[in-house]
Amino acid sequence: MSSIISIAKRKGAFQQSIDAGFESGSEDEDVNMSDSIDNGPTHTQESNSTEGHIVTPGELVTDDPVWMRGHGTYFLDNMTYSSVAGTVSRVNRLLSVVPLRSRYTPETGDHVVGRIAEVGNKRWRVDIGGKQHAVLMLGSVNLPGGILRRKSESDELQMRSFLKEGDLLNAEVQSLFQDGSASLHTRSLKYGKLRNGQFCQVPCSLIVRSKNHTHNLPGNVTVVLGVNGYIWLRKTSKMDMARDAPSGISAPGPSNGAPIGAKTLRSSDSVSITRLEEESSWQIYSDENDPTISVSLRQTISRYANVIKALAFCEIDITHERIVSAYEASMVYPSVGSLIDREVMETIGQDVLTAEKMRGTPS
Amino acid sequence: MSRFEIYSPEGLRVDGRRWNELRRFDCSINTHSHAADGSSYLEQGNNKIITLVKGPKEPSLRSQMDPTKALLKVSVNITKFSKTERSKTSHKNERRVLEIQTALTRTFNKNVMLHIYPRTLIDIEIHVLQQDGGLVGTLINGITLALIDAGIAMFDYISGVSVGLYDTTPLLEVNSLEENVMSSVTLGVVGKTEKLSLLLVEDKIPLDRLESVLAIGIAGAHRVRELMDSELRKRAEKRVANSTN
Amino acid sequence: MPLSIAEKSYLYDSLSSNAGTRPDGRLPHQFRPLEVYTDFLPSSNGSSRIIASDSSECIVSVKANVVDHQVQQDLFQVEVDIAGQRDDSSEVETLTSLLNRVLESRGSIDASKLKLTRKYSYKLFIDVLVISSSSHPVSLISFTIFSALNSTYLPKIISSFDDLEVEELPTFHDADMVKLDVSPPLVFILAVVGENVFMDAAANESEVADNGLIITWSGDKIVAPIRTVALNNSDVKGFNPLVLQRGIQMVQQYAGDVVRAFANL
Amino acid sequence: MSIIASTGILNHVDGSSEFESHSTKVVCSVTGPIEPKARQELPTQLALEIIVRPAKGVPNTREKLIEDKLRGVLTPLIARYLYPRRLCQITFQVMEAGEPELEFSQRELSCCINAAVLALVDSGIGLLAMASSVPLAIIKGQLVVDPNAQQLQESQSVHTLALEITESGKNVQNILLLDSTGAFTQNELFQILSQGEERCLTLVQELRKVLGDRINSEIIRTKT
Amino acid sequence: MAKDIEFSTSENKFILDALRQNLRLDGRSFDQFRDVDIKFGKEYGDVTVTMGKTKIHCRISCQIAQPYEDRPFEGLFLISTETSPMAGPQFENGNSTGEDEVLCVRIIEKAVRRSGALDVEGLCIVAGSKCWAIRADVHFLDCDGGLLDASCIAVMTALLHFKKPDITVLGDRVTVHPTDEREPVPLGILHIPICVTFSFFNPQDTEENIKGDSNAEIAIIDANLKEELLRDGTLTVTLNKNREVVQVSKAGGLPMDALSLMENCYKAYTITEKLTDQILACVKEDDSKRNQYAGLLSSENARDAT
Repeated sequence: MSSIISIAKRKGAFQQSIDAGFESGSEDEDVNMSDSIDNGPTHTQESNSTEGHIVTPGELVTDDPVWMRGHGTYFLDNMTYSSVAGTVSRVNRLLSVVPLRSRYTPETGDHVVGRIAEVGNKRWRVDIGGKQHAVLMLGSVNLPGGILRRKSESDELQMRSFLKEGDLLNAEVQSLFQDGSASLHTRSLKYGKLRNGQFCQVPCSLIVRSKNHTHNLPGNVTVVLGVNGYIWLRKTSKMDMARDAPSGISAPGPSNGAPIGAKTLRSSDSVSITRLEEESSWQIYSDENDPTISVSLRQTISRYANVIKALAFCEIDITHERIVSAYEASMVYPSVGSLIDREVMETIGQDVLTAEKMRGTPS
Repeated sequence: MSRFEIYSPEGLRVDGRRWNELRRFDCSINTHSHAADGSSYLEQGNNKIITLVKGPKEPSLRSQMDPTKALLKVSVNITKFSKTERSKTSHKNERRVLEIQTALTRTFNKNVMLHIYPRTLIDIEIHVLQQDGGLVGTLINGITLALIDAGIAMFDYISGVSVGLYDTTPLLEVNSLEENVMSSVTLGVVGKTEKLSLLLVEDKIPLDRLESVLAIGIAGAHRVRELMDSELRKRAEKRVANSTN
Repeated sequence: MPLSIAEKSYLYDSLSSNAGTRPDGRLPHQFRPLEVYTDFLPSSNGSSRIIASDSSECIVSVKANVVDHQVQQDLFQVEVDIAGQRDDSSEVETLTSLLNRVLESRGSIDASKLKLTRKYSYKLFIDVLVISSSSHPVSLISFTIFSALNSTYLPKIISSFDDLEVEELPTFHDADMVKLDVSPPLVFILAVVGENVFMDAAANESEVADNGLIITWSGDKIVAPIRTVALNNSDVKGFNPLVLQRGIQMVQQYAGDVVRAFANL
Repeated sequence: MSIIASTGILNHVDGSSEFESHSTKVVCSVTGPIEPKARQELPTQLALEIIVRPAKGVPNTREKLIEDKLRGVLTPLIARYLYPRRLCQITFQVMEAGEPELEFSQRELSCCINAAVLALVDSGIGLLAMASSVPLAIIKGQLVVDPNAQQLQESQSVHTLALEITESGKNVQNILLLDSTGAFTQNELFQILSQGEERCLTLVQELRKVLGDRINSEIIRTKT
Repeated sequence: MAKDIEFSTSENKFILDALRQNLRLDGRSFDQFRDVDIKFGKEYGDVTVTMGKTKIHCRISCQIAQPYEDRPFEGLFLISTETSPMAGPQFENGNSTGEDEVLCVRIIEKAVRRSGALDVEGLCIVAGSKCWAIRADVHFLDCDGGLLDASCIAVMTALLHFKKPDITVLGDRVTVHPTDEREPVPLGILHIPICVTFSFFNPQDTEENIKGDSNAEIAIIDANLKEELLRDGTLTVTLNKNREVVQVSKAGGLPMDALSLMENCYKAYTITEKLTDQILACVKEDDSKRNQYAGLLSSENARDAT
C-alpha cells in the first residue's frame, strides 16, 4: 500500500460506508405493483406514540388528544402527525418528534462556538451553524476596561477592533427571539475570542448537552465543545488550569457550571491577578497567539482533531471521556497523519466503544 | 422503432416489465453529509440523480429573506452527458428546465412547513447524471428524500411517478424509449392520499382515458412512497442503534 | 471560509515551521484518502466519481464521437461545470482552458490511440461536474479525469483502416468494446507556506498558503503546464525559487505512487 | 385625412390611449409617477422609461432608435421637476405599422408622439405644453403631408416633425423634433416646416377634441 | 413578476370570505368563463381578444426561411410572448424569466405548438432549403387575470384568420405573389386547443387539506387578477373539440383530489366546445365580410372582361 495516498474503489450505488454490506432484498429488480399491498411496512398506530419509536413525515403519531404537540409534529382534530423522520420523544405531556439530523437549534444556556459573519449596528451577527445567524449585542460583551465601564459611542465605531468578520468566539445563548434565532453573550471570562489552537467541526447531533463544555485534556490541550458542533482545540492556558483546579477533571463540581466569579477567584492569587489584567485590558480581544506553542503541542492538537473526526465518522456521540479514550486508543499509531484513514478511524471508534463496555460506563 | 415492440401481445414492455410494474428503485439518503444538510442519491430505472438540500440557512441576499417564512429555491442541473447522445448546449437556462424548477418549487412550497423557518433559505440543488424518461417524477422523489434527510418539517411525502398511455393501455413509469412514442402523464402524489400536488400532461390523451391513467399513477406513487419510507426507516434504525451505543 | 487572524497565524506558524506540522498531522506529501467509483453511467463510454475525505466531489463522464481528424485537430475536449457557478465565471473558464491544455493533442498525451482509420478518429468529450469542493479543485478534477479515461471502453472498429478512397463512415462491432489505453497526465496542486510545500492542501491550509503550484505529471516526467496559482485571496505572497524546485521534486518523487495507487484499484 | 383616437382604454395603468392614422395604429400606456429602480432614479427630476414594442417580432435597434427620438420629444414636454426621484413608464405597442418596417419608421414615430400626448394627459402627469407630430414626404418635388405606405416608398425624402404647442393649441412654441432623411433642398425644408406646422396645429385641435369629449362624457356625469 | 401587487389584508380576507360563501367579486359563478370578445384588424392574422378587463393582441406574420436540418420537411413556427409594463406595473419589459411568465410561455407552447395545432409540414416549400416561418407575436395589453387562456384564444383565432401569400415553385425558384395579385392562402389548422385555467383556494388549514377528507377546496374558473394573486394553486387544462386532452399543467400548488381534477377537466370541455364554436363563427363572419368586398371586386372584373 502506498503511504502517500489511499484510494478506495467503491461499487454500486453511492452509499456511505455505514451502509456497506447492507444488501436490500429487492435490488436490481423492478418493483412489482402487485406485492405492494401486503409487503409494505405495517405499523400499528397504538405503538407509534411510544418513546424512541421511529416515525416518518405524514405518519400518525397518536390519536390521543391529551398530548401537547411539540416540534416535529402537526395535528388535525385529535390526530397528531409527524412532520419529520425521527424518534418520538415524550417529556411530561409534550409530544415531539426529534429528527435524526437537522441543523443546530439553539436553546437558552447552550455553550456554543461561533464565527463572526457580519459586523452591524451595535451588534455582531454570528454564524453558529444554525438556521439563522445568532446576534451578539455590543452590550452583551465585556469591553476592555472592566465590568463597570459604560459603553460609549466610540465603542460602536470601533466594533471591528473587538471582533471582526471571521473571528471565532465561544459564548452562551442568552435568550431566543420569537423566530427561534439566538442572542448570545460573552459576559464571563470563560467566553470570548478564541486563540492558540485550531478549529474543527462535527454534526451538532453528536454533541451532548452537559454542564460543562470546556475540558482540559491530557497533553496540555483544552477543548471547547460547542453544543452546535463547532469545536475549538487550544493550548491549555492559566485560566483553563484555574477553572479545573478546585474540583479536578473528571468530577465536575458546582463551580464548573456556574459563571466565573468569586469561586474561581478563590483558587489562587496569581489567577485572580491574571483575571483582573485580562478583564481590564485589550488583551481579551487580541489576535496574537501564545508564542511558546511547541511543535509537539501542535501535533497533540492535530491528534485530538483527528480523533474527534474519527468519532464523528463513526457517528459516536462526542464527550470529554470519549475524546480522552479515543486519544489513548490512537497512541498505537505514532504518525498523526495515519489517523485520517477510514480503517484507522473505524478501529478507533470501535476501541472507544469496547473500552466503554469493559469499564461499564456508558455515557 | 420497428426493432422494438413497445408492448407485446404477451403483455411485456421493451424492458421486460408488465404494464403495472415500476422500475428498479434504489435510493439512499445522507450521501453528502458534509456538503449539504440533507442529501439523497436516487436511481429510478436509469434515471440517476443527486439531490442536495442546503438549509434552512441564512440567505446570502436580503431579497431572499421573508420575515414570515422560508424561501424555497430549486435548481436543476441537467448535465450535458445525461442522455445517450451528448447535448452540445447547456440546459441551464432552457425554458423547460425553468418550468421544471418552478413546478418543483411550487410543489414543495405547499408541503414544506416554511412558516416555521422564517428569514431563512432552503436551497435545493439537483444534479441529473443520467435520464431515461419520467424525469420530473424522479426529481420529486429525490427532493422528498433529501428534505427529510435534512430534518426539514413537511406535511407528508410527495412521491412522483409517470404513466404512459399506449393505445388504451396505461403503462406505469415510462422509460425514454416509451416516452418518445406515447403520451405520458407525470403525477406528484401527497402521502397515501389521492391528492395530487403536481399533474403534468404534455401530449394528447383522450379525455375519457385520463381517469384510468391517474388511477394507476396514484397506485404507483403510493408504492414509491413505501419504497422511500422503508429506506428511511432502515437508515433511522441504524442511526438510533448507533447513538444508544 | 474566512478564518480568524489567530487561527491563521496558528496554522501559518505550524505549517511554516521546520517540522511543517499540518493541522491534520499529515506528512507534507501525504494525500487525504479518496474514494473512487467508476462505470456508473452506462450511457457514457467512461465515467468516474471521486470523493475526497472533506467531501469534495467530482464526477466525470467520457463520451466518444467519430470525427474527421483532418477537420478536428483536438481529440479531447474538456468542459467544466462547477455547482453554483456560472459557465462563464472566471474560475470555470480558467479550469477549462487549463485542463484542455493538459490534454492537448500535441502535448504529452498520446492521441494516436484514438485514431480509427486514415480519415477518422474518436473524439472524447470529457464533461466535468464538480458537486462540491472546499479547496482548489484542479487536482481532484484531474484525478477524476484520469480514472474516467482509464475506465473508458470504445466500440471496436470492424471496417478497414485504409479508407481514404471509401465513402462510408467506419463501421463498428455491435457488442465488442476495446479498453482505451492512454496514459493521461495528472495535475498536482501544491500549497506553498514559507519554505515548505504541501501536497493536497485542505481548505484551512489553502487559506493561509503563500501561493500554490500547479505541476503536471505525464508518464514518468514533469511536463507543462507548470504554473503558480493563488489559493486564497487574502494572503498571497511571493516565494523563494528554491521552493519551486522542492515542489517539482516532491511531484517527481511521489506522482508514481499515485499512478500506481490508481492502477491497483 | 382623419385620425381615430381614444384615451383611457386600459385598466391597469395610469393613462392610456390609442391613436390611429391611415393604417398605422399605436397603443400607448403611461404608468407613473412610481418608485424607480435604483439605477433609474434621478435626484431632482422624474425619470422616464420609454419602451416601444413592434407589431411583429422582438424589439431591436430600430425600436431603440424610435425610443431615443421619443425621449427627446417627451422629456421637454413633461413637468419633470414636479416629481423628483420618481419614475414614469411610457410604453408603446405598435398594433399596425402601416409602413414597410425595414425602411421606414416615420409613421410609427409620429403616431407614438401623438398617442403619448393623449396618454400623458390621461395619466394626469403635469405637462408644460401640448405637442403633435406629423410625417411628411416629398414625392417628385411635391410635398405630401401624412403620406401613406405607398407614398413613402415613392418618396425622395421623408420627414417627421413634432412641435410644442401652447395657448389652447394656437401658438407654436418650439420644434421638438425634425427628423429628415433622403435628398431635399433647403427650400423644401422650409416648405415642410410651414405645411407641417399647419397640419400640427389642426392635429392638436383634434387631440384636444378627443380629450374634451372624454372629459365631457365622464366629468359631467359625475357632477350631476 | 417584477413588482408584486399587494392588496390590504382586509381586502384579501374579504375576497376569501366571499369565496367561502360561493361568491365572487365580479358576481360570476365559480364555473363561469368571462365573455370573450374577438376583434380583427385590417390585415389577416391581426386579432384582439378581450375578456373582461383583460386584453390581448396577437399578430401573425410570415416569411420564407430555411428549415431546421433535422426536420427538412417542416416549416418553422414560433410563438413569442414578451411582457411589457403596459399590461400592468407587475410586468417587466421583455423579461420572461419570472415564474409565471415561464409557465405561461411553456403552456402556450405545449398547447399550440407541441400539440401540432398548426400543420408545419404544410409550410414546407422546397424540402431542406425553403419553408415558411410563421411567427405569432402575442402582446399583453391589459392584464386582469387569465392571460394564458386569452392568449391561447388569440393565437388560435389569429392562426385561423391568417392568410399567407400564394407562391409558385419552379425548381429552386420561388415566386411570392403579392396579396393583391393572387388570393392568399390560409394556414392548415389541425385542431383548436383551448386553455381553461382553474384557480384553487383552500378555505381551511393546510392540515385539513393534507390529512382531512372533506375535499372542501374551492376551484374557480377564469380568475381575475385579484383572485389570481390570492390563489393557492392553479390548473390549466387544454382540450380540443375531439375530446382530446392536449395538455394539463398543475405545477405544484395546493394538492387537489384526483377526482375533482377530473371533474374540472370535464367542466373545461364544455367551455372548450363553446369557445371553439365562437372562434370559428367569428372567423367565418369576418371572412365573409372580406369576401363580400372581394366578391364585389371580382364581379367588377368579370364585367370588365365582358
